[in-house]
Amino acid sequence: MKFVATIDGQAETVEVTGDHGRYRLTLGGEVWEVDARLTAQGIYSLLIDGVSYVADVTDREGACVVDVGDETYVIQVEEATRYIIRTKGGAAGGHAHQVLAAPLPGKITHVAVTVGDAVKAGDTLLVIEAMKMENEFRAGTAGTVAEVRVQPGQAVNAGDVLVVID
Amino acid sequence: MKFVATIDGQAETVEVTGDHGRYRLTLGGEVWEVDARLTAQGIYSLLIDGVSYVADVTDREGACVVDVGDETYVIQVEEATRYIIRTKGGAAGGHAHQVLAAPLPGKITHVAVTVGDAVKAGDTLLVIEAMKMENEFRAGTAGTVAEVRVQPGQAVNAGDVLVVID
Amino acid sequence: MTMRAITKVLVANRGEIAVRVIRACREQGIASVAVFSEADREALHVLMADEAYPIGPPPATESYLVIDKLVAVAKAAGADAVHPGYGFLAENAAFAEACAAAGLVFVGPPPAAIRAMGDKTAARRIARELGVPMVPGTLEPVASDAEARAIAREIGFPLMIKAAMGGGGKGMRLVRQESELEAALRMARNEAGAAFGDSAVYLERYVAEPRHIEVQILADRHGTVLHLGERECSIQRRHQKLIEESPSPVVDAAMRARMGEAACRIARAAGYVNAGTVEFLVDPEKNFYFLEVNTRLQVEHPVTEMVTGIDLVREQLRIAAEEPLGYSQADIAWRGAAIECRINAEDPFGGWLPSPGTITGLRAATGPWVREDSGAYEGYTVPRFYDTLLAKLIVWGADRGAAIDRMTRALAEYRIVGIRTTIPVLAQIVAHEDFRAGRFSTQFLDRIMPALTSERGRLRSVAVIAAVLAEYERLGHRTLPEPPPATQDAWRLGHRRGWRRA
Amino acid sequence: MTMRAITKVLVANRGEIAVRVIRACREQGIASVAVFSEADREALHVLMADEAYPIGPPPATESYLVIDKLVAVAKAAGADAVHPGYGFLAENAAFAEACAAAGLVFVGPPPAAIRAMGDKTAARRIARELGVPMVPGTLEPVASDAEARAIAREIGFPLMIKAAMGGGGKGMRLVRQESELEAALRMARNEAGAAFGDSAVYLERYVAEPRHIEVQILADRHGTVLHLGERECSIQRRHQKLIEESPSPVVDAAMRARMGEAACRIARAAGYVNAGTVEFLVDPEKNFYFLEVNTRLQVEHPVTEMVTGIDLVREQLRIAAEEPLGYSQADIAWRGAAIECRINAEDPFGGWLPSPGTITGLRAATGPWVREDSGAYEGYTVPRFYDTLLAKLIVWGADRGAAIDRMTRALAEYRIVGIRTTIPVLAQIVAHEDFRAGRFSTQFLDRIMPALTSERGRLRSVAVIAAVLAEYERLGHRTLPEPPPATQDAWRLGHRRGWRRA
Repeated sequence: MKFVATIDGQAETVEVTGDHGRYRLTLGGEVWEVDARLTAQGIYSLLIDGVSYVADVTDREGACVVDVGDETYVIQVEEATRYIIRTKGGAAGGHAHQVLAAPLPGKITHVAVTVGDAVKAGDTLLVIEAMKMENEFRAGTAGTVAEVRVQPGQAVNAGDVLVVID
Repeated sequence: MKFVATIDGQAETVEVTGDHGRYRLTLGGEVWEVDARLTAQGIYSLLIDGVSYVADVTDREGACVVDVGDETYVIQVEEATRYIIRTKGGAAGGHAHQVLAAPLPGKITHVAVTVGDAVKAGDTLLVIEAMKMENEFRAGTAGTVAEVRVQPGQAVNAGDVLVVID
Repeated sequence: MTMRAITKVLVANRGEIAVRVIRACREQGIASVAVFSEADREALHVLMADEAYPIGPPPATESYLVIDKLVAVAKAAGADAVHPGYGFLAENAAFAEACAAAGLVFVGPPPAAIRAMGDKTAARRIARELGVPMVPGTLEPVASDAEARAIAREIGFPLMIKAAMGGGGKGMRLVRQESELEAALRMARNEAGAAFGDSAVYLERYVAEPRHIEVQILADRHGTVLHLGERECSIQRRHQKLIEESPSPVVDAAMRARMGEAACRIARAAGYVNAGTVEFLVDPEKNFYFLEVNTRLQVEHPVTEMVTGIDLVREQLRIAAEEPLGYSQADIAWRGAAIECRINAEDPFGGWLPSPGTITGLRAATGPWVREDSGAYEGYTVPRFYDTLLAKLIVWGADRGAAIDRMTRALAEYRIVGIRTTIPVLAQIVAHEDFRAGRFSTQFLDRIMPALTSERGRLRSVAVIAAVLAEYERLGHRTLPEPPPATQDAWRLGHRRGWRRA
Repeated sequence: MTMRAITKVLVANRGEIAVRVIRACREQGIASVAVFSEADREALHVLMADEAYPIGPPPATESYLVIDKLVAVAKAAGADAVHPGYGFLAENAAFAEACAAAGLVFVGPPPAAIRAMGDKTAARRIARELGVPMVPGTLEPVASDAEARAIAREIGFPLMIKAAMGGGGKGMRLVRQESELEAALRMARNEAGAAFGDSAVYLERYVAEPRHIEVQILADRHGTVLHLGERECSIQRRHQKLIEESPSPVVDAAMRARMGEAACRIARAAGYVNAGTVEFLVDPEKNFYFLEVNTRLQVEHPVTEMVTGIDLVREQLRIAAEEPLGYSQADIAWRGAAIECRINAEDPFGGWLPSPGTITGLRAATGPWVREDSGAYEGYTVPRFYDTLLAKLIVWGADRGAAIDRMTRALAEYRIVGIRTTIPVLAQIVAHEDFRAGRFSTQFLDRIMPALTSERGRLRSVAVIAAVLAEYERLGHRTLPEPPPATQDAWRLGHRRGWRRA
């Protein structure tokens, strides 16, 4: 059975087979052999390659909230067909823009690119100063700078779109 | 000017004279010379016999909440005439019952009186066991036991009437 | 070195001491199993343990004192050891035997040593044989009220009633005259029965203005018996300790050595193993008298830990695992001074009435050399079924004065809202000049309470004055002086405790 | 003994260090005055101080770095001394001079000593004169990019750019090749300017796989100069310390004495007074090289306090009041081991990006030998204008292994919700076998981060697996085995961190 799990805005396809506590999952190109056991309401004990994990799974407004280790993840799980219908083809259907949004509030101290520049993955796009740190942001993939929406000295809020690369 | 201050269910008459930060208050038969100063919104600096107190006075649903030292008091202050009208004569008008209500939840382990017993101030009325402590409760004034509403072994909640003395 | 592996410990207790043991386990890679009554499902020890199992209704006699249930849970959970904490079954030899019979390591002394020392009357007989000085009184529990009356007349009044199987001041009563004897016996027996599952009591002559000073001992299974110095525990209310410290302000190195030697002698005679405490009364001339042995960890063990650097719960687990201590008396060194304040759910200015209920706000003291061992948290409801201890606030200082200054600061930071606690009275005691001077006995608190209470009454009057003046002003008598310009921008916290007083 | 009374201290800082100083003041009966920018009205230091005054807009250059405002507030509030904390103006000689000119005691070294030692290039000149070994580099700040390029070619790559007036890793950059030089200079100067109000930088040869080990010194106005042993500060990210400990796992008594002697020699040569720190690089052969002097209290001062029992902030105030230290080098004793972990508002697995925002949940670690020096509380909003340090978690143990076990336990207890913090990566570092073995250099964290990050990625996959299996089951594939009867009643906390892993 195929599912699509959406986590941090990224959709991943997960295939599950097996039953009675022994499962095989395909996820991110890897195959995971999992021994799973429900030890109490919503608490799963997972054995993977001999390593034991305890995951606490609760439902919050239709999404799964998973507590494992010291981390909490919010994950949307849908049966794959339903996901494809809902998104009309899924993530693969869109055009490959790369949008740099401010991941934190701060002040732009340096902008390294202008519209029309060709950039390759790893090139510095700009620097945001926050909490006395100069934080460099780099291009994730190669492309051409389509928009630069900020300039040095400008304060930005988390989520503001800063640079768009085509 | 006369006020009635009600604190922990007890009404006390307070008389105030003076102005410009120098006041004389009569309270509980004692006279208090007070140098008062409002240092910030709702924060009073009081000097009484050379000792400095900082009291934070805020309004909560018509009552004064006063933070002073490490204690918080909830005090109802009314101009005296208004208090007398509201209570139709005030506390002095009622009949002098003495009611022992449970001040905390627990279990009655011993009842020392029965209806009709004459008691004097300090006589043990009953014992409540709570938090592994045997807590004795004694008569506040002399009188005759009019009602005993509990018996040994019984669990009681805070506020339950246990004994009434006429 | 481990002779008997301990990998999973059932903690047969609740509250702060259960949390203390769970932490020690975790630091040694040992799994912990909590137990809880129906009233304790949300207690901190349940939230912190690796596993937690219900053991019955709220009354301790139906849960924390039921040996069979505890042993069954330990076996079902796969525990290999049981730590009893203090109180409840900590000094119950039958519990230690039941653990052994079930193949569980009991983290405490052998049953024979518990019997010999835990029973206060038996311990007094041993101490007498060893020639350790002690307070006159019965060497057997008193059977009936009639027998008690006869013995009491022999000993003379005032006298003390004490629980034979007890500790922690429970089941203890001062009797000033014969007419009080019967009622005092009844209440002492009730408390002892509820607290320890055994209502036997004994009588002892009352010593005026004594200090209560106790010696911590550690003994392993390989013949090493050490003492870790003394704790001064004289600040008490209702015969229950409220503030403890180490070292005692009246004990010097020579007296420490003498008391320690006496304590170790008693422990050796009883075949004692694990952590224990030998309690003494000390009179104003600094003579010490054997009182009793507590065959368990004490509430106040942290002050010894802070000055010696030795983790007593870790040592308890190591000793139970049959490891040797690995150090000798000469290796024990004391540094600085430590004080512990007990934060109880009680109303100190309302007759020490217990104050169960929900803690709606809690901010603990932290920072340099401040330790908090707590069983409470914001939102926690203190149940009415168990003792009032919520948390212990412990500080260390380079000397006693520095420790007192630090405790003053820490108590001022500590804030609990929703229930009454001992914090206000602790702050006043620590600020008292006689406390700072080390001038006190076990009567100290009873003696100063009236003055402290009248100071509280004054605070109440100040509150009324502030409220009336606020209303006076609201009614149009706006005659209060304006704030001065220099402090106009200042923001002041009006809730400061203690030290701001001019 | 006090030569110059200090009764009220203005704390020219914010966050946890301001709270630390306020606590020290309170413990000595000294009143405290806080200052706050518009972004800090609800900061903990404001809530805890006796008085608090606003000093301007959020950027530090308009508030915490404005000397005139701070001096004016100190005078208006009637303070007689100023404690600068660390960072901001702590190593600014002009600030120390302005305080003196206004009749305020500056709690720190004299301006001349700050100039001589605080300026890293001047300090290097003094160390060279005293024959203390040091790393090759410039003895003057570099003026222009062109000059920097010329000098850099002489020194050779890789090299370090360091802030002349700085500390705490701010304004520090590793330059591997010439092409990186210009950008690195710009960022280092920007950071240095923002952090210290002075953008001067200098160059130094890069030493591979060094340890960063520093020596705490104390010097009074009466000629006594002492060292309090070393702190190991090699666990760093972005050249900023993340975990510190004392003693260092590679320093023995002989090396401690040699490093301490070198540190005291430098302090004496500079006429140093008050608390200070002499930083060294130590190469894999345990040779040490002078690096710089920090003329102030360090962030990591608590680990020295925990092993020596000396309250460094108290000593700073006493020295500033012109009291003699009253003890000698022979009186300094070290006990056990202490570790500090810095809890920063940063996303360790998201490129260490700062994480300002509101803390919606906070539960600090407490219990035996756990100290928390914090500037945060539940409900506090971490502003975006200042550095990321929220709190310091400090533990003590009888030896390094016990301290690591305790830190593991404490990090597992510590929970901050609402923002990202360094807690998860701290837990992984402390659990790392190379950390436990003491095998690390300042490169350690950079080297292990990829492995730690991939472990986090695995955790993310496990979360996806759990979520998918829950949905699989919900859709009717109810094939998961039932819980076994023995644990049916058990309640387990699924949120455990770290040590539960099989």
